[in-house]
This record gives sequence, structure tokens and C-alpha cells, in this order.
Amino acid sequence: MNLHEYQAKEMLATRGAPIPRGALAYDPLSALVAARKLKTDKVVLKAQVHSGGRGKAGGVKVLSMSDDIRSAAASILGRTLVTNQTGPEGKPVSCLLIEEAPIIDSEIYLGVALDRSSGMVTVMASPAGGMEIEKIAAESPDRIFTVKVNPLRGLSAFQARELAYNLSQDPNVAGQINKIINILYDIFVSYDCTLVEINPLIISGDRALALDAKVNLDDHALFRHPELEKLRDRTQEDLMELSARQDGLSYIKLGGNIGCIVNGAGLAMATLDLISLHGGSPANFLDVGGGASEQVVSDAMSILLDDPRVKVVFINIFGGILRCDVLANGVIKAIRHRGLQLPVVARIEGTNIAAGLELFRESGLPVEIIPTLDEAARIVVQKAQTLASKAS
Amino acid sequence: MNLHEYQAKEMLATRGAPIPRGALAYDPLSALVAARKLKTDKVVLKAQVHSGGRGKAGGVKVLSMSDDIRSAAASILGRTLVTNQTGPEGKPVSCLLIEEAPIIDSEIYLGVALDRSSGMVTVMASPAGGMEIEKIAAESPDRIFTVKVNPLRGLSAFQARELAYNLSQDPNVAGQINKIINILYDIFVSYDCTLVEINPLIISGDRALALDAKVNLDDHALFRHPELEKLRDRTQEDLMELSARQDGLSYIKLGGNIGCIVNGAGLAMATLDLISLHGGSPANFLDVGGGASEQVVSDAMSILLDDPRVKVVFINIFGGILRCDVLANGVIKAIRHRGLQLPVVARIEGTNIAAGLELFRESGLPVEIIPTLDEAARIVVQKAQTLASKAS
Amino acid sequence: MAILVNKDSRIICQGITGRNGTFHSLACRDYGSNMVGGVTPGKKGASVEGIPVFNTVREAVRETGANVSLIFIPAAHAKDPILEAVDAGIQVIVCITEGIPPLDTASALYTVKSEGRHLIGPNTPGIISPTDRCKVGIMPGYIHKPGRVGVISRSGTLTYEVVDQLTKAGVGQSTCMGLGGDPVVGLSFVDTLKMFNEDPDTDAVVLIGEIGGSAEEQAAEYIRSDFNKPVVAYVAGRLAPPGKRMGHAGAIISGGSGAADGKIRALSDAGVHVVENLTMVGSAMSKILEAS
Amino acid sequence: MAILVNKDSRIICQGITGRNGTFHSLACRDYGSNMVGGVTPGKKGASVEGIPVFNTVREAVRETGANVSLIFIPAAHAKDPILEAVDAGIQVIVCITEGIPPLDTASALYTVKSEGRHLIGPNTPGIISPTDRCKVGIMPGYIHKPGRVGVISRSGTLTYEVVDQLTKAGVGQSTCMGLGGDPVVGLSFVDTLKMFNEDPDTDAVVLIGEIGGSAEEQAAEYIRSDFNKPVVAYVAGRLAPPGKRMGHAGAIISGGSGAADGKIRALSDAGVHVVENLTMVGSAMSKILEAS
Repeated sequence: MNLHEYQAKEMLATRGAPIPRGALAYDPLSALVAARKLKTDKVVLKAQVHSGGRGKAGGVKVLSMSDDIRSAAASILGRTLVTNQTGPEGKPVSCLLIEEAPIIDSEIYLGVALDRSSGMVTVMASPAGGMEIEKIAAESPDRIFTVKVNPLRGLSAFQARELAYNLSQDPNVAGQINKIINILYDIFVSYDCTLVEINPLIISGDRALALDAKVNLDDHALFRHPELEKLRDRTQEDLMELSARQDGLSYIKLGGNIGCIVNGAGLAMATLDLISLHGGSPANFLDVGGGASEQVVSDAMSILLDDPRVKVVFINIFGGILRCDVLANGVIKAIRHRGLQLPVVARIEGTNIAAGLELFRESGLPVEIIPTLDEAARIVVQKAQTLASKAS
Repeated sequence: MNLHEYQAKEMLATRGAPIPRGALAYDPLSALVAARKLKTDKVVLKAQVHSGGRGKAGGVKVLSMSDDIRSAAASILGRTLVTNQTGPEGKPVSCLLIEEAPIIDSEIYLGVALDRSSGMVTVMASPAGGMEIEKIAAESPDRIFTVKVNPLRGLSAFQARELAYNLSQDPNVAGQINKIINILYDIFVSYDCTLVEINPLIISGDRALALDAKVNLDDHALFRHPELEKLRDRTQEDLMELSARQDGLSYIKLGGNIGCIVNGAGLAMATLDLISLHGGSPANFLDVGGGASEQVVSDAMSILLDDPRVKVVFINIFGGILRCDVLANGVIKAIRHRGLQLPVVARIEGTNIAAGLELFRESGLPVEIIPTLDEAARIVVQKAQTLASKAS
Repeated sequence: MAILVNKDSRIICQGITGRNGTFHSLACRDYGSNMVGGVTPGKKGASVEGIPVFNTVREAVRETGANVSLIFIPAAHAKDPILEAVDAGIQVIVCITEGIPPLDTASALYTVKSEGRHLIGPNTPGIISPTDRCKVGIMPGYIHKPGRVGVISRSGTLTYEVVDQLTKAGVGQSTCMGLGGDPVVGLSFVDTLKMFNEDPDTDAVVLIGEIGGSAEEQAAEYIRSDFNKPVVAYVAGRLAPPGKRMGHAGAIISGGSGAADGKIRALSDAGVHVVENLTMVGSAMSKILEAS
Repeated sequence: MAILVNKDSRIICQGITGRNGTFHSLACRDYGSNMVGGVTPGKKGASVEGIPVFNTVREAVRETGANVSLIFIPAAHAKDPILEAVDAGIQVIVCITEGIPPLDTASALYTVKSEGRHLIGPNTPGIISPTDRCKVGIMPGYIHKPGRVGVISRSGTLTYEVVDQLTKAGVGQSTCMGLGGDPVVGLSFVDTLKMFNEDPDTDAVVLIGEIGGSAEEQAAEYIRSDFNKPVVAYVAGRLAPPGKRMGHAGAIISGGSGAADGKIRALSDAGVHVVENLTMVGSAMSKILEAS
């Protein structure tokens, strides 16, 4: 789960990290009022969407007080922002953050993430802030300073201090950075984050200020932080993915027309690859999980049957814990309930395969069972292509 | 700093550990009222003093409601309790804890302490509760279960659980003990304790109950817990020791008549040993510390000069950081200020020795400087014996 | 022989009295594994169809000499049992649990590593050594066949798929294991490749990677410099869009890193035979073995 | 040579710009120690009479090749600098600070030990190797004399007292050190006895114990089984009443354990020459050396 910039900044401010003065606005008039209240010459309007790259997409505007702030706000609010990270469907903008625009003397990058290979939380800092850390890493890796944090010991005072003195030799500025690093780390571990980032942290005169901030939470640890659920902005998430997750399914929307049901994440990814290899295009990733029940399989099937983009359904199951008979019952249940308008191709294998096949046979439903995976994928792609060309 | 039983129990109860119902009383009538309010057949009156061994010393009385509770309370309150741990001067009783007296099915020992050799906090548990842990250790060491806690990891859930199942095979009882062990450990580390102990933890029916509890705090970490200062009971501490500590001195009252000033704890202990070896008896342990200032030395000297038991003062200094001239100035200052009624023998050695000796010589004060330690100790003991025999 | 688990493995199950714990402990025993005990606090003295239950791992180890543990504990509480297993002296810990908060895994893993033990998973189907009839996990045992090819994978069902292909192609397996689908897991490709390198009973390895992280790139690096047996690899997730967790918490392309293309390139460059079509993994290995 | 510190020691002082840090850094240098730098965050570029100051230990180590650190940091903040020294690669850490909360020391010590470093103290006068003119501590240097007797002690001034006696008796010292007067300290009697046992330039050892804990009993155990040089010992605190901290936080007889008698008995039983009268330690050692 991701937070909005303003939510991330509130978290920072609550713990004592300095952020620019600002306010939220949900309509152009309040944007103007908020801007005036800041009593400053220059303000910045920032679209609150769950995506980076907002500036290039027109979601961030720097204005002087003599500009028409109301129109500028109106031109962002309510539109759908398409950035290089949102995909073609973009993200709706329902909220603006209006902030003072402080003078920027220099820009610093600060970030905390979990390093997968070492299994250690890693704090990253760079004096080359303002651009993405991946870009800094590619262009000037020697300008990134990192410390790995022993998970039992936590971040030691000296580690934050070392990073701070790598960014500034001015004890006053280094002291402020030091404090902010500790705050970032605290947020990261106390809320089980996947990423906490200030980019840029600007130095404005003798003051450090978090100009932009990002806090992404780990879904697997949200149960420990029920209070964070109220920060969720459902308008920024795909509703189908969200409701699938609540059913215990892993569903991700893709651009094609072949609906897929698979058990296991790896096999599900491989199924997409295989469809693509044969020239087809999957409509989704859908992993029913290792130990899915009949009901979960039925729910998964219904999601596909409800998706108007789907031309053909591909079921690919290698039964391990998930038994093939359970799968068959789930699929049959969903089809009976919804009625079947689409061709279904299934490849099933593994535990209780015989019972599963028998159930399909008995049901009399037009589910085409293909014994080998490669062949099944080829047939699915063929069917999808035939149906798509008919439709056009 | 030590806490009273009732304070320790309040700490436990605040965190969810079960303690007997009870109330405090500072006079016999309220003791009676408190006992009646418990609405139980049997009550126990417990003197609140900083010492173990209260029972044998008459500080604990179990009574039935038909007994004369008021007289029993009066017989404890206001007296000075001399136990095997208090020394001959005893501890004044100004407060009674009146508690219900539950039925005892079995008694368990639970304690947390810092193991010095491993540097690890150690949780100790024994089904042989009710007697001192040292006695259990001597008599049935196989009945003590311990876990050492990795200081970085803290007490793991399974460690507390293991101990609990060593004490009881009943999952309900083990579950309660498990919880209480976690509470003890939390108190120990969150308040920097030297000892946290429940002895006995009784099993009464299906319920575990902390019948007696002890919490001792580490003086060196009290600065982190200023809120605990209000739990200090000055009536239970030696006022001279307390005020010496506030002056930065380490002072402990002993039974003899030779007042000692030494720098360094080890040398101070060794000085007492030497006096004793020569047949004398020190009135105190007094370590002015490694880096004492003139004022601290003067304060130390004043403490001895004020002590009516002291017949002769012995100054033993090996100047390291503490320079001999600083020492001399401090001693001279105190003597000039108070006037000198007592013989003073000094052995000084180390940094700036010449300047120190010169200062004493110039002062014209009757401070007898003896160059060798053994000789100095011998002379001090002689003087003390002569003066003591004159006085008697 | 095999790596990590074999006929000498004495296995306990932590969480044996739970539904999954019971089911899979018995399935492992049915396969041939030496299930010597189980742990559920408060259930000491119980028996799961003859497998004795203990209150603590220490007790189980003392009474049974166990050296391998299979963990089925809900994600919210799964860190502690891993530490308990380490402290009690268990050498190989297989943690099936899915959805453990990564900071919990990271913290437990630190202790596992500093004590020199092996953690497989979490979010793994487990490990199986068919020749030794030793299965410590939830994979369907019957698809395996004793043999001399090692299989390591970040995915469960994808492993079954590949093992099934191998078996049907007549290629048996020495040891097959899932490393786990989480961002932070215990044993890595490199760790296990090193073991296969030393194992006289493994002739070749199938490596099944997926998007996310850089475990495949590190494996490529190691294979290039030190691995002296043939490797066939497949990497899942070429179609995955950035920023989305593809079922596995660890399968996510973030900030431009972790994509399939880079992994495939690294493995190819290291001399690994990378198969594009999943269904060709078995035949590819079969051909390589015939050629050698 | 000597143990732990010698003429090759490159020493920094953490907290060098404080009053004590400055005074003793210069005193160490005056004695002959190779003081290569100091650390005070925010004071980089400053110089303490020619000793360069750095912001961090890592920087100091990088610039000066330091391998020994002398710590003067107030008790409330002393844990972090110990960890900083360890992480920066310092091998021998001498922590003078008194009154560190024992749980802080215990926590730092755990890291020191697991990284294989040496912590002397806290609450120690430090360590000095007279032959090498290397002093890392606050002891008066001039009382020492180069020679072949090691001195280890839990007390500061008591060590000076004994060293003074040795020197006056013509007995020089290889290395003298205070282990520290706190309940939890780094190096123990046993640790340092092992080093003296291996040190070809130490012929005998003076061990100065005191009440509290069981370090002397453990030393006795080690001496009995493995130590092959003569030991003269003195144990302070026979008159100490139970339950009172005798100046040192660690000098306390608690629950009947830690009393002087038991320690003296243990040492005597292990063949140690235990001296009852502190003032006889020098002459006792002198006699033993003459006899051998």
C-alpha cells in the first residue's frame, strides 16, 4: 500500500522532520485560499497521486501569487494523470497539495529500503538529490553513501551521523540531516515499510526541508498497523485487484484478451510468458494460491467471466496442495452460476488428476481439456486470435 | 535504589501480572479497615522495609479476621526491623501492606538479573520457590532453570515459554507463568534493574499470583528514569551515604572508629583490609573518586570530622588523576573550616607529591605524614586504640 | 546422497497439530521421511498418528535427536519458531509459511546465519531428495524420481511443473528445493549451487528464476566463475509490469531493477542454457545429459 | 613486546576535544604513545596540539590507520562510540568512562565479542606497556618501569599502588591493565591471563581482585588447569558488608556470592601466592622472581 506525498510528509512532521508549509485543496477556490494563506511570493501545486514522474506529466505547477492560481488548480484537479509509472490508464487527481516554494541551495537524496540479498535494512544518502536513486546509481555511484543496519542492533547513532557528515561538513546542517535520517529509519521499521524516501531534501539557507516524500508500506505487515488502513486511498488502486486480494487471490490486470487462472505465482508468470511466446496476449495475472478452496477457485473464475475484455479463459493448474478435484468443482460452480459465454481451455495436472478430469467430464460443460501445457497454450492463443478477428 | 514490595507489585500489576488484593496502611486503625475491606478470612500484614528476611524478624504476620488486627499492626508499625540483611541498625517500619492470604498449592521462584561473566540478562525460574535462590542453588541446583538473553535480540517468546513449561505441564498455568516472565523481563530492561524477582509466585487453584516481589534499580541508569525518583523512600536509606553520593563521593558506614579517606574504590577497600589486618576497625569506606576536586576532598574530610564515632582520620591517596596538591588543599580547607579535634595521619603518593607535601608543611596543621602505607596503617590503628582506651 | 536433507535427516514439524502441519507431516512420513516428532506448546504427550508431540523444540531435540525442522506457523508469529529452532540446535529449517513480514524474516535470518544454520524459505514448498526418500515440504512426492539432477527454484508450482517434465523425460533428481517467493529468504541460488557443486551425486542443475531482486544475476556470477556442472535455466515473468507484486511478495520489478531480461542475459552470458519456453526445460536437460 | 598494546599501536581518542580527552591524549603522547588522531563529531579539521580531529571513527581509521581507541564519552552516551569503534575496525577499545548503565555495556560488549575485538573497561584506568612506551589510559606513566611482570586488576589506584611497589622493588612490568570496576566489563582475568601465558616477554603476573562477581574464581580455575607462570594475587574487600556497592559498581557482595574469602581460597587452591597485606605484593613478587 502506498501513501500520498502529503500523508508521508505528515508522518515526517509528526516525528519532527521539517516540511514546507502547505495545505490540501480539493477544489480550485480552496487552492487559491490556501495559496494566499501561505503569505509567500511563490507557491507550488502538487497533484496527490500514487506515482512518481508527476512533474513531467503536468501534475506539479510552480506559480507566483500574481498568476491565476485558481485556473492552474482547475487544470490539474479532476483530470487523470498519466505518468511514466502509472501505465496508460493513469491515476485520478482529486486532491492538491499547495505549498510554499522555498529557495533551493542544494538537493539531497535520503532513502531507506530493505536490501534483499543481505536481508538488511539499508539507508541510502546522496548529495545528488532531485533525481531518481536508480539514475544516481547509474550515473555517479560514488555519490551514493549507504549503511546496512544490523537487524538486531537497529540503526546506531554513529551510522546516521556518518551519513550526515558525508552529505555536509557544516555541523549544523549535518545535525539536521542526522536527525532526519533517524526519523526515516524509525518510520521504516515501525510501520514495516518497503520504501521511505525524501527526494529531494533541500538545503535552504541553514535549513534542511523535505520537499518531496514517499512512504510505501508492506502489505504483509499491514495487519500490525491497522491504524494505517485509514490512509488508504482507494481511488488510486485498481478496484478489481483490491477485491481479488480480499478474496485471497493475486490478481493483476494486463492489456490482453486471454483470461488466465493459475495456481502458484511462478507458474502464473510462466503461463503469461508462454501465451506471449505463442503470439497471444493475456488479460491478467491470476494466482489462486497454493491451497485455494473450491470457493476461491470459483471466485477467481467469476472475475474472468465478468471481464468484458476476456475472449477466452485459460486454466493452468499443477495440483500440489490444491487438488484437481477441488479445482474442477470450483470452476464448474462458477460456470453454472454465471452461465458460460466464453470458450474455456484447461490444462490440469498433479494431485487427484483423475478425479478432476472425471468431474469435468460428468459436468457436461464445454471445457476443453488439453493434456500438455505447450499445446494448451497454443490452442488458447489460436482461439483468442480467431475470436478477436471475428469481433473486429 | 531499592523499591518496596508494594511498589514492585504495583509495577507488576500495571503490566498485567496478578497480585493479591491488598492495601497500604500507615496506622493500626487503617490497617484494620483495610483488612476488613478485603472481605476475606485470613489476611497478612507485611512491614514495608528494604530488606528480605522480614518474616523471621517479625515483620510479617498472618492473621484471621477474628484476631486483633489493630494490635498486631501496632506491634509492627513504628518499630525498627532488624533482619539478617539490615545490619544491626535495622530499618524503620512506617508502612504496612495488608493483603488477602490466598491458599498456596505450590511456590515458584522467578527472577531476572544481569549475569556478570556472560554479560547477559538471565532469567531464572525454579519450582522450589519460597526460599532464597542462593539456597535453591546450593541445595538443588538441578531445580533451577535459566535462560540467557541475547542483548540484541531480547527475550524471545520461546525462551519464556520454555521456562514456563519447565515449571508446569498444565498449559493454563504455564501460559500464566509465561506471561509473567515476559513482564519481569520487560520491567528489568525498561527500568535498568539489577534484580527483579517474584518469590514466591504461588499457584493457588488454577491461578498464579505474585505473593512477594522485589525490584532493585541500577543507580547508574536512574538518569534515564527520572519518574522513578518519586518511588525513593529516604527513610530506608542511610542519609549520610545518600548525601555523600550527591557530593560525588562513595561513602559507606562501617562499625569502627577510624575515619578513612581514599581515592579509588579498590585502594579504599584495601585500606580497610589493612587497618583490620593491624587490629583496627574502620568507621567507614570513603572513596573520593579518581578525579576529585578540592571541594570534593574538602566535603569528604568534613563528613569524617562530623562523625562522632571517628577517633582518628586516615588519609590514603595514590595520586593519579587526583593530584596530591589538590588533595592537600582540600584537606587543609576542611580542617581550617571545621577546626581540628582529631589526629590525622596521611600517606600520600603519586602525581605532584612534592607540592602536596609542601602545602601540608606550610599549613602548619598537625597532619602527620607517613611515607609508607603499611607503617601509616599501623600508626593509625595504634592511635585509635590509645584514644579508645582513654575514652572508656 | 543429496544436499541438505537425506536419509539421516531426523525431522520435526513445528505446528504439527495444526491442519496443514498434521496433513503434511503425515504426507512426508508416507513419502519415507523420518518424522521423529512435532512441537505444539501445551500439547506435550499428544501423538499425531504415532508422531510424538512436545511443548518446545529443545525438548523435541533432546528426546528425538532431530536436526531438521518443518515450520507451519501463521505468518504473524513465524519469527519466533525460527529462532527457537536455531537455539535448540536444528541445522536445517524449512519454513513453509507465506506472508511473513519481511522485517521479521530479516531479523530471524540474521540469527540463522550468524549461528551457521540453513533456512529454506519462507514461502517455500520445501525440499525433497528423492533417492533418499526424504521430503521436507508440501510438494507432491509422486512426481519425483531418484536421479542426478538438482532443481532450485523461487517458485512452488513452477518447480512441480519442471520436475514433472524431468521425470517424464526419464531424468531423475538428486535434490529439488524451492528457495521461497519472499523478498528476503534464507538460502540463495548461490548458496545451493555451491552445495550442488560439491555433491558427487549431482551431475547438473535446473535453475528456475523469476523477476525481482538480483538472485539470478548473483547466481550467474557464481556459475561463471566457479560452477563446473551444466545448468539449464528458466526465468519467469517477462510480461510482468513494473511496480506490481506478481503473486510472490518477492516477484516485483522495482525502480527498473529485477526485470527478466537482465537475468536471462546474465545467465546466458555465464554459459547457462536458458530456455525460453517453460515446457522445454525437461527436454533441454535431457539433451544436455545425453550429450555429455 | 607486550600484550594488546605496543609500539605498533596507532591510537585515536574518541572525545578528544573534551577536557579529559585532551588532557589524557596529550599525556599519553608525552609518555610515548603513538596518538594518531581524535574524533569529535563536527570538529573535523581541528587539531589538539597537532593531533588531527575527525568527525567519525571510520574517517579517522581511513586517514590514520588507527587500530586502538581510547574513549572519553559521558556515560549516558558511551555505548554508541564503542559500536562505532568496532564497526570502523578498531581492534582494542579502552573505555575510561565510569557509570555506564550496565545494560548498555552488556549490549555493546555483545557486538565487541561477536566481531572478535577487545574491550578494556569500562571504568578502567586503561592499559600500559612500559617497555614499548605505550600508554592508553589515565594512569601516571612515571611510576612504571619496563620489565617482565604483567599486572591485571579490577581497580585503578590499587594498580598504581602495586606497580609503584614493583618498580620500587626493581621489578619492571611488561603490560599493566585495569579490567574495569563495573559489573560487566570487556576483557576478563581469564582472557588476559591467556594472553600473558602466550607472551614470551612476561615471566609472572600480579592479579589484583576485589569482591563481587566470580572473575577471580574463574581465573583460579584457569590458572589451575592451564597457566604456567607464577601468579601473585591480592583480593580487596574482606571487610565489605553484603549488599553495599564498594565504590565500584561491580564491587558488591550479593546474595552471599562474591565475597573475598571464597576468591582467596580459590586462588590459593590453584597455586597462586595470595598476599594478605597489600603492601607486601611487590616484595612477594620480587622474592618469587629471585627464587626462579
